[in-house]
Amino acid sequence: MSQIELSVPIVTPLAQVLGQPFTELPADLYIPPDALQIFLETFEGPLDLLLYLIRRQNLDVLDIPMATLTAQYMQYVDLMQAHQFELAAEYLLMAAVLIEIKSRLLLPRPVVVDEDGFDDDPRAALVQRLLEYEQIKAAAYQLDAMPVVDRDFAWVSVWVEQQIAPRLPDIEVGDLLNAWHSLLRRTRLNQHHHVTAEGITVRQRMSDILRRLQEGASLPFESLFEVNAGRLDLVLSFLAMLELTKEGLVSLIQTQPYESIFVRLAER
Amino acid sequence: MLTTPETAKLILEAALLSAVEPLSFAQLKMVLGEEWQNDQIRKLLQELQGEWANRSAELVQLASGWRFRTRPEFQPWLARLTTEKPPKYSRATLETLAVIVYRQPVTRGEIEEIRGVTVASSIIQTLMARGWIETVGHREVPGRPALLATTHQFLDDLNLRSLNELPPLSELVQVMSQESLPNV
Amino acid sequence: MLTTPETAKLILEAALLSAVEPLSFAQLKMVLGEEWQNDQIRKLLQELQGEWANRSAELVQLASGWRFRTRPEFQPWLARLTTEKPPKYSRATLETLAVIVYRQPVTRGEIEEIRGVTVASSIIQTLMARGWIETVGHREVPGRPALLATTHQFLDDLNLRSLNELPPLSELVQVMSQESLPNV
Repeated sequence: MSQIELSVPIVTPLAQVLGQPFTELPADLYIPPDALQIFLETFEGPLDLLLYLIRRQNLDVLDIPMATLTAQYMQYVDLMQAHQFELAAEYLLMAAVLIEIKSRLLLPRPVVVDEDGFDDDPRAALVQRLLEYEQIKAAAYQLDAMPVVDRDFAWVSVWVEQQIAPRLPDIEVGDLLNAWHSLLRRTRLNQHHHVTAEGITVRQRMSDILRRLQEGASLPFESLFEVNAGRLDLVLSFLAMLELTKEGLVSLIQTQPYESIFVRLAER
Repeated sequence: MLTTPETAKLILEAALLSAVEPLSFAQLKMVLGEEWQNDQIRKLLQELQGEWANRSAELVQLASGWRFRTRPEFQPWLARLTTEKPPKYSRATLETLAVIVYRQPVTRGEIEEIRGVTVASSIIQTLMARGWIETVGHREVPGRPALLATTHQFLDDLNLRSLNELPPLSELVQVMSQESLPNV
Repeated sequence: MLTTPETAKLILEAALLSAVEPLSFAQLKMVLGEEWQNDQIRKLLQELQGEWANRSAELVQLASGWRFRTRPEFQPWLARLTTEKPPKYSRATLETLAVIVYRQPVTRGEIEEIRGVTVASSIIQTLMARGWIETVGHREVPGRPALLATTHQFLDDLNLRSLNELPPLSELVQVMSQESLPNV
């Protein structure tokens, strides 16, 4: 153990001390493989082992008897070393740390109080780490005890009936206007297409009249007017009728003057 | 584990609510345990079905087993969650529709004249299948081309009472001349 | 579409029952439509929670939204349906997770410092694959080590709204009983 450099600061990454001194371990010690296996699964590293030793003997973490602890710790490390246990390197670093603390405690030291008013105890950093690690251990235990999805409960996921009809595009009035705009813009460039601004309602009425005429052969002229709908509506129907006649879509038939006028679809 | 029928029903409900596949009767029996008779399980399932009547989901028996599914009438709301964009009609379809709206009754040839391009049969078919346009007559010229017009359903689907509610063309032309309109 | 509060509640229920992810408040609002006020929606959610009390599932509020989950007491029965056992994490994995939970954002080196041992890559990979941790940045020191933090999914999977719901570390120091450890 004396090969370990004692000045290694506690907080440096452990890998830095994975030095050559530990590559050749004594091979003459025997540990039953199962025991080592249990050991491996039991402790999560040197801090865990230290905590175990401290707690097992009801030692005060804040006033660790370094000699006792170091001696016990070394017994375990010797066991591990014997089996060329991969984690031994980390355990060896801790051994170095413990020995360093122990030796510093042995040295006569002046009573130095640092800026925070704390006694400069060589054990302070180790104690800090042990307490922090203990908290994390408790947190891990706590996390494991919490209900976790799939282990302790399941998400509800109810099947949604597939929509039978495919989703159809929706349009808005704006889409229609835009289409018409772009159309007009194009047709303005081709002036020979005569697109006039015309009452859309007349066109709609024209469609309605055609729809009705499809049902019967010919209808009385008056029957195509909704008398109670108001004057505007009458004018609308009249204009639609004129336009239909002009476009040759309907024929107006009057057999004798002052007789009823009949409307029917135009025939050739 | 000893369970009351009430707890057993809750267990079945939990299993069915969380299952991603329909659960077969054998699976439901496995969940409850062998001490439950088929008759009892069937009774519990029927009771569950009854309890879920008029709720947001229903317990249905399918070929492969039992499962909860949301009621179809809520589908329109659930569909709002799907991130996929709703399909859109092509510009050609929209323009064809616009011509029919503003120039009805109109033949396909007349639409082509206004648009300056051929109108594909598929466009007319799409709009007819949607129930938005229909044939209201024929122009008595060679070939007797169909006269196309918009339907009541078109007005309903666009939430219009009548085409009146569309801005008159004269206004459109004015707006157009300002050249501020977006290109479709 | 005009809906009564009762229908709106059923719609919310249908959406939440069928969702494969927690639904955020914004999504729930989207489902119901803009005409529903936040207050009204919150009230409906509370009512739903109340109606589901003592049922097989419960409506819970998680980090990323609302979701139904089966009650833990029914899990022993539900577990009979799956042959695969949920993952049981080693102490090393749980401790690594605990460090990330309480010290995030944290580098692997810092985790190793606290635990006093090397953290195997497989542990980090396991937690990443579960979707519980992720890289949220890099510490600007040589090697630019990744800074690890927990995800929303971690909170969701543990049925938490935020990390605040976890007990503070200081309260956790409770001597772990190691009586069962073997003497080596």
